[in-house]
Amino acid sequence: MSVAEPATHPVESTGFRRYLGAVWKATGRSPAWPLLTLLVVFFAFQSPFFLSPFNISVILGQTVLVGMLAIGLTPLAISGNIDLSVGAIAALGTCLTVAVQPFVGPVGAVAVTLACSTLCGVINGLIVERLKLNSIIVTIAVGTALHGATYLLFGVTTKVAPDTSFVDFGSLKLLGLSSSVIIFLLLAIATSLMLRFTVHGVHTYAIGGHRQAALDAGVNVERHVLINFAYSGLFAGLCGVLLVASLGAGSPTYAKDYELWAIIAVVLGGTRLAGGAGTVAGTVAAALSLTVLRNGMTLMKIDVRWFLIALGLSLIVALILDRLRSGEPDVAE
Amino acid sequence: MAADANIGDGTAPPPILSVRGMTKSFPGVKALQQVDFDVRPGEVHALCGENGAGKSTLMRILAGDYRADDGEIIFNGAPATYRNAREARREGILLIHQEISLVPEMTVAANIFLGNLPKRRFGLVRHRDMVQKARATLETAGSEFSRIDPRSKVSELSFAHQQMVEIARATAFKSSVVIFDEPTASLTLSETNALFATIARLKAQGVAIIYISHKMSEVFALSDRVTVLRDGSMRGTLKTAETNEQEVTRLMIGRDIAVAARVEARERGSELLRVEALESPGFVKDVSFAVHSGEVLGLYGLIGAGRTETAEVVFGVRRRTGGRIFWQGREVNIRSARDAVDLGMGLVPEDRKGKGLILGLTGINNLTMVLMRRSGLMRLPDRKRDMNVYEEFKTKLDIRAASADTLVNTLSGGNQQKIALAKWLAVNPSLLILDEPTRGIDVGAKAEIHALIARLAESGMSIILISSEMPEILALSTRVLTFSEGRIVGEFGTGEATEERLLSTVVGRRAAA
Amino acid sequence: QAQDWLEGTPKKPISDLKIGFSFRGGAGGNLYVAQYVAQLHKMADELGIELVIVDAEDDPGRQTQQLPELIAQQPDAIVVWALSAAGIVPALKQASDAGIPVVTVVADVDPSGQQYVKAHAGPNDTLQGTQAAQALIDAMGGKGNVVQIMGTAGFAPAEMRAQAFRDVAAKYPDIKLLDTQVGTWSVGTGQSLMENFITRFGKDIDGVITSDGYTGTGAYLAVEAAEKAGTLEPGHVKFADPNAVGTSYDLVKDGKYSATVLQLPEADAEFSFKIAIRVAAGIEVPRYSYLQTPVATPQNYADYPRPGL
Amino acid sequence: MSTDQPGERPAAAPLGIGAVLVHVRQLFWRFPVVALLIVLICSTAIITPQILSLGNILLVLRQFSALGLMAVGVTFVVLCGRLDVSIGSMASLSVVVVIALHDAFGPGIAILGSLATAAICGAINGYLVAYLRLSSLVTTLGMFAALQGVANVIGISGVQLVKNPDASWFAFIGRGYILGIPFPVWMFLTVAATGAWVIGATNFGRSIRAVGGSEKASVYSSIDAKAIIFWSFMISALCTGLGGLIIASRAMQAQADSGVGMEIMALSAIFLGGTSLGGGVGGIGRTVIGVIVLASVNNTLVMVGMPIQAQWLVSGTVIVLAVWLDSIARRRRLLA
Ligand SMILES: Nc1ncnc2c1ncn2[C@@H]1O[C@H](COP(=O)(O)OP(=O)(O)OP(=O)(O)O)[C@@H](O)[C@H]1O
Ligand SMILES: Nc1ncnc2c1ncn2[C@@H]1O[C@H](COP(=O)(O)OP(=O)(O)OP(=O)(O)O)[C@@H](O)[C@H]1O
Ligand SMILES: [Mg+2]
Ligand SMILES: [Mg+2]
Repeated sequence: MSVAEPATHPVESTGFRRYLGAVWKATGRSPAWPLLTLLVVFFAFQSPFFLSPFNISVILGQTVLVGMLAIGLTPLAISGNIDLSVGAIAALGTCLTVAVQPFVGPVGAVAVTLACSTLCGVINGLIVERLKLNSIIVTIAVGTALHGATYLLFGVTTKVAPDTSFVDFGSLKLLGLSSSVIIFLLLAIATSLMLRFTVHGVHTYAIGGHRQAALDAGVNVERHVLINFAYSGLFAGLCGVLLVASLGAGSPTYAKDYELWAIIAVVLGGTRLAGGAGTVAGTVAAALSLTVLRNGMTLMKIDVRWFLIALGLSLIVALILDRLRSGEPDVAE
Repeated sequence: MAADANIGDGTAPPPILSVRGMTKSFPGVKALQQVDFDVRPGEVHALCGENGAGKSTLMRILAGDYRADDGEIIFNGAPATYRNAREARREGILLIHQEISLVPEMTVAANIFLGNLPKRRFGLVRHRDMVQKARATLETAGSEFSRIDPRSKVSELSFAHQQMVEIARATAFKSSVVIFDEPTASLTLSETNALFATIARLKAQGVAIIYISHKMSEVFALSDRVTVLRDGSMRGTLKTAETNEQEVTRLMIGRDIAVAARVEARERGSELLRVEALESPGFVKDVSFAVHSGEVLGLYGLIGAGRTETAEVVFGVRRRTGGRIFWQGREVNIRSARDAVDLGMGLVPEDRKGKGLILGLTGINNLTMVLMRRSGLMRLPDRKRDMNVYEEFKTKLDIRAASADTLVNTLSGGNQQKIALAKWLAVNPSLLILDEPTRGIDVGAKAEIHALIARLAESGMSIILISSEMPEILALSTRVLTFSEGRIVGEFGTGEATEERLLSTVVGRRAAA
Repeated sequence: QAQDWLEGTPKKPISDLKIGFSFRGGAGGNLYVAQYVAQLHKMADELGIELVIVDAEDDPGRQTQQLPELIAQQPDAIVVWALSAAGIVPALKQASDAGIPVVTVVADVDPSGQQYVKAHAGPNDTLQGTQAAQALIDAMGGKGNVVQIMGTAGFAPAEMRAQAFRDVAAKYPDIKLLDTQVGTWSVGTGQSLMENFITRFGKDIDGVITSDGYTGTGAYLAVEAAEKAGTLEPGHVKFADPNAVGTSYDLVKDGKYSATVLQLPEADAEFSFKIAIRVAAGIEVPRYSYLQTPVATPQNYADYPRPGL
Repeated sequence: MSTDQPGERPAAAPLGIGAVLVHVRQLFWRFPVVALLIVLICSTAIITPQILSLGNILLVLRQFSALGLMAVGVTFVVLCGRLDVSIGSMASLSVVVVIALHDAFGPGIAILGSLATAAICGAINGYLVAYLRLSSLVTTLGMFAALQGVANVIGISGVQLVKNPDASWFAFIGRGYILGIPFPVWMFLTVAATGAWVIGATNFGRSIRAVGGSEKASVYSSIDAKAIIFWSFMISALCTGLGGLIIASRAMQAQADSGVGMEIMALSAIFLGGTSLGGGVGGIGRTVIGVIVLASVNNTLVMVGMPIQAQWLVSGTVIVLAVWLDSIARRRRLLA
């Protein structure tokens, strides 16, 4: 009933609740963890094959692409912005990687791609911050424009990578995990550390939490937001490169709707739309639960038509669990 | 208190920061016109003026928040080069804002050092150092401050404690000019003294201090010089030692203020509200009291006493875990502010920014917000009636706003408070709960509001007055309850209540606890 | 019962076969895909074949990463309905490295991947495009202005069918392609794009070629409305599409629509799956087998079933 | 407009021209987005004059009336400081439902059924967001997935088309005309007008802005914030239902992906109009402008026969430009 429950009182908590609270903190305050746990337990009982090392590596492998975008988006979202153009940037990335490889070689191609995608991020950031515009509409529009530009630059037909160096790299395996999975995990950890332990990270939380306060405190808001936009652009580029590593080709049609899945992962991961709260761990857990759900249903031979419904319901159930545990929020969003 | 007033007289070092012909206007308002102002190292320069006089604006210009339309800032003898708050800060000019400006979801420590976090190579933050430094800062700031845990989230702190964190920032940085914009608005005696000690320390270090307050006692206790603004233009700068409250007040509002209103004792009317054994998780424990029609029940207490919470529970906006509420003898179950309003209660909350006003809306919209409930949701709002209501209170409370349709967040702090008050007076409830009603209101307006409260009481309205200002409580209450740690620790009828007695109950209690 | 269509002796009983199927997905929205997959299930059940399906949900990236799931289960053959002709190649390589024969269906793969593919079976988009183009141009008497509405941008079938029309039209000097716009395989967009064409070219339009029956139906609805409104003269504009759906078939039946090429999901699925089974059973099959796609015209429509699309 | 056809301007005294220019500039800064639109249209009209024909204008309005309806509905939610991204799937669902019911139960029941479906979805959204206080973005994302799933299931298994469209009056909704103006356009404009009135003139509208501005403060002011939020989601859903009816009745058959992407377009229209998340500025009028701009940009580019990829490039750029101009204009107005 009372919305006005201010966080002034650490609510009297019984032993068990406090225990739950501790577990909670450990999981980075994200609804994704309970969901992930539930799904894993459920499917583990449903299919013996589910927890096999192979299947786990498959799940990880399928998490990487969208997961990469989601990680890149997390700092940006925490600082109170959103980038819906990452899918388009990734698609552009695949085309670039393939197109420039003949001239600058594989490594050069990656460098060029990452540079360009970062630039796209910076452009988004400049438009949003300098012109003080709503990031949702701006990045939707920029995404549309980029998508068109990619088609015009590289044509509709899929470009095959001239040699297989990317694919070879993609299929490289270290301790049972494919190279892209390892890169993904490393970058996730790096991002999480960045958010927790660097000045940029702390300022990112501050900006999302109370922009004016950050300004008053003399934080260079514009710069930090710009960095976060660049960061999400960079990761979109990485996603593009990894796509090429698994597809051996580039096309404007790749990474379609990835931004949507990435956003789902970010918010399900516990990052607040308004900014100021969120963790990479949560994002990763959320991205994982999306793949686990899909993979598990495939293993159970459930008609894929039910996947969307299951996904939607589990999203909402996760939120409700979250609410039951953490009680009514002081601010809704 | 503040034994070290009037230091730094006599030998006057050159001003470290000064402005000439400062002019600034906002849509519809000339906030500043041709203002000259300066402050010297090691001096406390007080700035006085009515609500909307332009004090905060001037300070925000000094701190780089706003750009002046005209006029120059001279810092360290040269025209100032900083272009925004960040650069000003780097130059050593620090503004402690009137409205709390902290990041709720971050720790006290992080908030204190936000803007220049202690870091090592690769831009890594020294979290442990930060917490230690923060604790040190708070401890040097005084015992009251040191009760705040640097690792706790700001959102978990009381309004008052948040204000104190804001203040603690002043000592955390190496600054040459520190500006306090109404720092004591939500502080009670003890914290105020802690603040004064802090200011004295800064002053001793040769820091130049600009101090904005509506409390004359503070101005005269602290400052070496006083500058008075009125409607955005200078009314003069005086040596504090050579002037007195009357003179300053006259400069501020152009007349002497009405003699402080008093609510005279009279036999109470019938019982209106009675609460029994009220409980709310955290800070309201077994609270029972009754309010009779036409009486002003004062609630006095130290920070975290739980008065605000008690009020919120009664008003139905905070969870009630125990106790019963009776309205005109009948037991009622108040589940939301709507229930309370329908019974005829009103609450002017302590936290005007968060709970009292909708900053993004216009003054008239805010003022008629509760009136709206009287007519149905699908009813067309009656602009003409609203306008009349607005005009009525604009004159009654002397609200200074460019127009009825100016956004509230562009109003000066005091004028915001007046709107928050008017919004409830407009529905003329039979019980009005006022939580720190004169916070941030200038002396003139304060006198008017006191008079108004008195009038309302005369007219038979019951009032619960929560205030941390002893004089206010003593002058206006027909009965006083003292709170401590969420409990009622004392009751005083008219005449019985004196400063010493009230304090002894609350302080004695705290010492015991 | 004897399966004479095997044209050979299986290396092991059909009912012991295990076949993996990786398809483009979209079974959610897309009826063709849905009915295709349903048919596979039906046949698999009848023949007692174990069918393992992974669904790429319109995402080439996912499809490549799903193939290992199939490979790991060691089927006798893997059937691939590729989303990206080139993007699927590395995955196909993995399959053939694992010694599992691959049969591509519906969409052929990039030349760079041919060496990993045992057989391709399915409709021939270029052929169907040509059939439709020919039918339309004949109906127009070999001359006139045509507007073209393609399927979703960047999808191979859409591109191939559109190209096929241009190639045929090139042979007819009096056929002029006024403009091409890109739709989304849907009645709605077909309708709106056609409305735009009508406002733009008005009576100049003599024929409409689309990438499929949905878009075609939409285009027809727009024209019909314009005819009612008097903007166009009734019955003048001719229609044909390379991929029939129920409604375009009905239009043919009512003589309002010149031709629609019958690419029926059930037939397609059955045809291709039989090839796949033969491959799985170790029976030699031709490298390419194309599904017969008859052209339904107002004269002969009755010979063919109405598409369930 | 005189900027666009300088030829038409009568040769006047320099002072006169100066005055005109000043006037034009003022006009431009009052409605910069509209001005931008006019420039765009007029310049393309040189290539394709038909763009300015009444027929085409009505055509554009009709093609985008479904989107317009939905955008108007979502505006309520956005003004409450929430988001609703489930409307695309919701539209797909109501299309599928109305067609599936049509032949069996007749148009009336079908329409009611479809609107009821939408209402239920809206109630679920509203309940979850307002009363369980879940994040609106995640909640409606969940509904977005779930509803599309349901639409697919029904769409695949259910009836996909109306046997003889011309026999049913349901066709009128999408194809009919009143006074030479398409019925969908009437629906759009009526709903938009009503919406504008509710937002602008009623206490409900004021409460929405209040809740958007500060939920806590509005609760302290005895506004039933939860109910307000709940009902704005209901409104958004019902408008979406109406939009679905139009889409269905245009084609008289059901494709389960009919609504895909419309949530993004609706949000684009809203933000393009200049409405900001959380009340403050904005309203239905701005949304209508946003929709019209989106619509005409799209139409114009198609009409000049631009390939779709180029259309994307251009429309994306134009939108950024429009949003930028609008924000500048608003700042200027604040200072004026
Ligand atoms: N951002 C703004 N936009 C428009 N008007 C403003 C803005 N900030 C201040 N004003 C106006 O300028 C005048 C001075 O405001 P200011 O906050 O400086 O008053 P003040 O002296 O601080 O009053 P108080 O003692 O109540 O804080 C007021 O009329 C206020 O309405
Ligand atoms: N030392 C403290 N540690 C943590 N929280 C505190 C402390 N002191 C106060 N609070 C919180 O702040 C809440 C309200 O602070 P505030 O100063 O408004 O108290 P209050 O009861 O409103 O006092 P007042 O009596 O001044 O209204 C308290 O009820 C409590 O929840
Ligand atoms: Mg002020
Ligand atoms: Mg209080």
